Amino acid sequence: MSDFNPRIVAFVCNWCTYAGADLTGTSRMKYSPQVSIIRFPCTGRIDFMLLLKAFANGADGIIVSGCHPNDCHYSSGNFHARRRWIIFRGLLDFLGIDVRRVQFSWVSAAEGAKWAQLVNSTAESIRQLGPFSCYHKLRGLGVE
Amino acid sequence: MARIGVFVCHCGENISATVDVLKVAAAAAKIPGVAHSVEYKYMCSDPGQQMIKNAIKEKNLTGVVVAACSPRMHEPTFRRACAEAGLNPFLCEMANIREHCSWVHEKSDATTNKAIDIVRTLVAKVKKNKALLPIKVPVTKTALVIGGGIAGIQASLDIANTGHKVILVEKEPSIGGHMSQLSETFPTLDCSQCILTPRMVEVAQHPNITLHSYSELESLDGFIGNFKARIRKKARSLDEKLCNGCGLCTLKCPVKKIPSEFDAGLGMRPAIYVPFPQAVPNKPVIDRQNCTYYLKGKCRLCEKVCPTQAIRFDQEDEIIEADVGAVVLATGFDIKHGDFFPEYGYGKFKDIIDGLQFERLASASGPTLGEIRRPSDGKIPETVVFVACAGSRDPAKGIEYCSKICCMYTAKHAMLYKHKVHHGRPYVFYMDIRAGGKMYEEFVRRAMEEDGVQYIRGRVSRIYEREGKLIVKGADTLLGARPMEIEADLVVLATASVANDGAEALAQKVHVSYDSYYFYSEAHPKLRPVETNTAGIFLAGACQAPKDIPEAVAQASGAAGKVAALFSQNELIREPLIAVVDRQAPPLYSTCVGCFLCQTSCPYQAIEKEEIRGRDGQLIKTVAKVNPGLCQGCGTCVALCRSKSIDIQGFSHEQVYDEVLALLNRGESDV
Amino acid sequence: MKTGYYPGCSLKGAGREYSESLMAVADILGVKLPEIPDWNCCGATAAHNVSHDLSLALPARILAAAEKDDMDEVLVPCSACYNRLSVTRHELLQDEQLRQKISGLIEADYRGSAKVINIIEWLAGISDLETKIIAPFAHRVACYYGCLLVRPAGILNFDRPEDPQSMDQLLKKIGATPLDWAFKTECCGAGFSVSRTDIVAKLSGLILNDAVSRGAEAVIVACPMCHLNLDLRRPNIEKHAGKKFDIPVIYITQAVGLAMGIAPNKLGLQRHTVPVKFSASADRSAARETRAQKSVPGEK
Amino acid sequence: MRSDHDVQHCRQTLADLVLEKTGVDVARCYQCGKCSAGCPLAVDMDFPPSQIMHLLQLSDFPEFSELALRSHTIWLCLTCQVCYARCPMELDIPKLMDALRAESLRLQKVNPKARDILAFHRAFLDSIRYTGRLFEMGQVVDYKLRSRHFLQDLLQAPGMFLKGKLHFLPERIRSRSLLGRMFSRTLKVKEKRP
Repeated sequence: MSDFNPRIVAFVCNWCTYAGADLTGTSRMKYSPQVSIIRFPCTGRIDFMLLLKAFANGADGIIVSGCHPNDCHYSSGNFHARRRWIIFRGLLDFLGIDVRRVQFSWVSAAEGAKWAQLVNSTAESIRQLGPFSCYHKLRGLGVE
Repeated sequence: MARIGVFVCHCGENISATVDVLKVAAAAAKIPGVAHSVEYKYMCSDPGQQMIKNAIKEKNLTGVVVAACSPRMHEPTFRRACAEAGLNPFLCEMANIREHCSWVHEKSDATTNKAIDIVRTLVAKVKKNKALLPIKVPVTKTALVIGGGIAGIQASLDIANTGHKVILVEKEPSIGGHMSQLSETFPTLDCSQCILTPRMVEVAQHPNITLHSYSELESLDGFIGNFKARIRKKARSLDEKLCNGCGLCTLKCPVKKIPSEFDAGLGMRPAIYVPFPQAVPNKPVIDRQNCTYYLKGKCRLCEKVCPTQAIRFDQEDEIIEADVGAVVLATGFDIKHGDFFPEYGYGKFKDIIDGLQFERLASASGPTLGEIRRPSDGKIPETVVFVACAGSRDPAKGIEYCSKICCMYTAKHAMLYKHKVHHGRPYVFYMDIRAGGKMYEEFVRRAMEEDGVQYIRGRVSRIYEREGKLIVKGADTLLGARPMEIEADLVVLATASVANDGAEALAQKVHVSYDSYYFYSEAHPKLRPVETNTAGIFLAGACQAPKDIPEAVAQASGAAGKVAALFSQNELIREPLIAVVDRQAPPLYSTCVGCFLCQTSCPYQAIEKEEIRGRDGQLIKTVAKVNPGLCQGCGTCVALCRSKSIDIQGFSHEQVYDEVLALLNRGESDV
Repeated sequence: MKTGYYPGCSLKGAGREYSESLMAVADILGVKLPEIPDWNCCGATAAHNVSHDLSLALPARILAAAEKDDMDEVLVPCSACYNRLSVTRHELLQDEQLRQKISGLIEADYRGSAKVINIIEWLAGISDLETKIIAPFAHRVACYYGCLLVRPAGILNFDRPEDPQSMDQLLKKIGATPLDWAFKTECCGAGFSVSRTDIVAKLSGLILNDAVSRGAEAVIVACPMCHLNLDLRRPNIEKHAGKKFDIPVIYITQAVGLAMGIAPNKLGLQRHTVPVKFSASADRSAARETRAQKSVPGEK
Repeated sequence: MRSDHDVQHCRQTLADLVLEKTGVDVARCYQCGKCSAGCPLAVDMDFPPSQIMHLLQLSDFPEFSELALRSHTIWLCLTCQVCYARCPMELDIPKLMDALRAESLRLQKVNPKARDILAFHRAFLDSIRYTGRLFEMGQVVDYKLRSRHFLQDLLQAPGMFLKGKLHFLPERIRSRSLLGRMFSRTLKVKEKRP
């Protein structure tokens, strides 16, 4: 399993976590390159179908991260995201996706270190879980 | 067919040190739809930007991806460059291969491949970008100021002096607020009325200010630049145009024993009254709860004596509608009253009064004409105990915060008392003295050193009455917390400053957020102290938190500045990254089914109902419509929409789905 | 609805007239007050001064016994006992672990079903009390609540800790004129009546002084400890204060008893150190007078 | 509220102990002095309540926790609850005093001035321990033996007796053995008599 490099997609909000990840960069902290970021205005915008899409297209793990509760740039978007996530978790289970493959978190614009740590710990736990091959088989079957 | 240009930046060594930029540029060139791909040392430099501009023209590109630093850094720069080359700025995206790649990973193929992934992702996105035009919203250049205290007055005058119209709404019969009740003001001890009343008159006479006193906001709809306000003008029972303010009616009114609000209950007023002599407007109002005519159906004495026949018993409330572009909330504060201090007997013993009552006692225009006489028997008190933090910093009483103004006005009260009663003995029980402010500490020192005010460091445990004296049981924590008793003739409690009764209701009317104490919340505690979370609504004075006069005035001028800035252009120009509801040709019109789930999720009340009607005018369907003036582009509605009928420009379904696919599906572009 | 009775040690000894008067009143009201079988001392101040667990175990055992005898509520006239029992019930219902621990100590499962009520709650709960009043207790009285009846308010939530009113209301019912005075809830020295008589003399002196200076004819108490300190300790008080106080200290049940026309000796008034001059008969006339001129100073 | 982190990283102070036993967090006390101002016995105390609180706040200095444990105050406290009723921070000082008394006993640091008070409490408890109820006569005698105040109250005793307030024989309850067990389980620690 050691040579396995998981592909992890991070769905982050523009105001807190994206800025936080920028800070990780400006403070030159290193983290595992398996994670790529996709930018959204707010976690409230993140449509969880996207997560399934990502899995179906070869993602082994996913990070969803936004502003801390009550810090949302749009005052309540992250609460909607959190509520939706709670429901979505049940759906994941139903779809046979190990909930541990999705990491939901809050990273503020000031938490560059937390971002690095989040990425590394997620990468590590996904490495433990191994490649999400069963779902990758869906690719090209028209289900994505 | 898309013709995308990719511009890879070395950022000096910042990117090229760990990412093989040549490889990235080469790989990008192979991505379907990429018509041009180059790398350069400094893309953000003039030659770099020129490079992009030329490419746009020569290769007539339909989209640009700059693979460099974070969009939070240079997106505006490159979008401007594109615009200058005639490409719609919203067709330019940035691939962040510095903060999110070169800086956080070691030099390796993996790092370079990640950079390529990022570029591919953004290329996929930009292919689906649409040319967008900035949103323009017209601005109604009239401001609504709610609250006619010193903050409201200052804001109104400042806005009016920039040449814009102001509507000032005050719920009391006169403007002036709490400041008009004060005797002197710290730290200068100049008379409150002397500095305030000229401002009040200025408001009354200013050509740009329309004053609605004895009025309240009924409702507020609309959005920044385009609010619609409905104002309830409460019935004064008086024709203001006819009334010349002679005051004969107030003299003749048979009902005389009503506790005066202005004198904090220490003085009396008639049923038809002007709150105080310098009131603006100087027109009486009939207090219908206490007027004999309204209670018993006869009297009408005021009507008989009125030389101009201005009394109107049958007058009704009037609703005034006004279009305004901005709102300033300046509703001020109140102090805590009532039976919340049983151990002090506040509200039980006549000679235990609060700060505002002391102001009236000390005021030359007050019920005692400025002589300090205690309410119970009118005697001049020989010993006065002032209790600071009466309710403030007291979780047990439900108020954890510091009321901020008490330390200063208590020192002032003790001083004024000493100035008026030279042989008097003023004692102040305090916990800490918070005198941060220009000349404030000096002022408190003066009270101690020059006026001999005795400060005792400790909180009073109990006050009870014995043979006409008030026994104050305290302790001095600087003397081993030794308990002590003072036989006082008068006790003044610096009761906590709290938000006004109506604060919550008003906040809900105008959709601004407030804290657990009903003080209004600023948009950012440090950087946006006068804005609220609702665009176009600003804060001034103690409705946001306890404040003294200088602070309230400063914030009022700040709010006025914000309003002036808003009114400086005819149209508001905003980034078009907002939600839009799908529209189709008849007979479908829209895929929206009108469930309005989006409406429930929108934090900005930006989603409206639109009725689609046929030529015959009969309703075909009701669908959602986004108000471009209000939408801030968070996209919560987008993720929530069941029929995917609402989408957000700049982060559309097409764009983000393609990003995901592109990121995960390495094509032949991979190395 | 079964109401049990917990007299507590004092009401069997130094405060026996409290119990006697209560019983006399209960007779007239036709209420039965069965004692909790084989009850023990609540531990009073001594226990919680020495061991927290013991201070909980002793009352817990009492309440458990009451529950075993399926009593729905327990009348506890002594404020000290009332306080200990209430606090124990509160603490054990708050903390399951503690409840089990203490249940172990008392070798019985304490559930907390039996409610603890004080004398004022009990009297106020009696609907036809007024109808039994034949000789209104027409005197100006200072109702002395002491500490333990109202504090800690959070746990007892019976009356507000500052300037409480419940006893005053009750005294109004029986024809008395409660005065507004300052020492309603000041401490009398409580558990120090034997060990630190000097302190008791000082504190109790202040209380009597305020009551007398406001023209009270009697101090009404609901606690044998307060009574002990204010009545039995009168010589010490007077010695300490350097002046005489002849104001009597009467249990609330004695006042009610007198108003019901019960003979003073049946209410144990003869047991007081400070002689009590009121008697049911004398009151009848006094009552008439006050009905005639109905404005007594201090009346609200 | 002091965080667990702090507690585990520094050795347990008296303040930590109080927090653990009573849930009263002395860090919340901001020394307003309202408790001392209202305490009926503050004048008789070596440290009024607010100062006890401050001693605890500084109790990682051994000399200060020592002062608190050896103070006369903790034994003078009447548990009249005035401090608690009026504390703006709603700190249960009486409960805290109980905890300090227990600790003071355990470490045998009882203030000599508290001798009589403690003697009385012991006499009281012993009386219940063996009879189940308070036997005032017996207790008073026992107390006098411990405190050696033989003459105090002699004037009152006969009067009380005549008024039928003192009995010469104690009431005994049936479940005395249980009480005996309850006592021995809760009062394990053997302290020297003051």
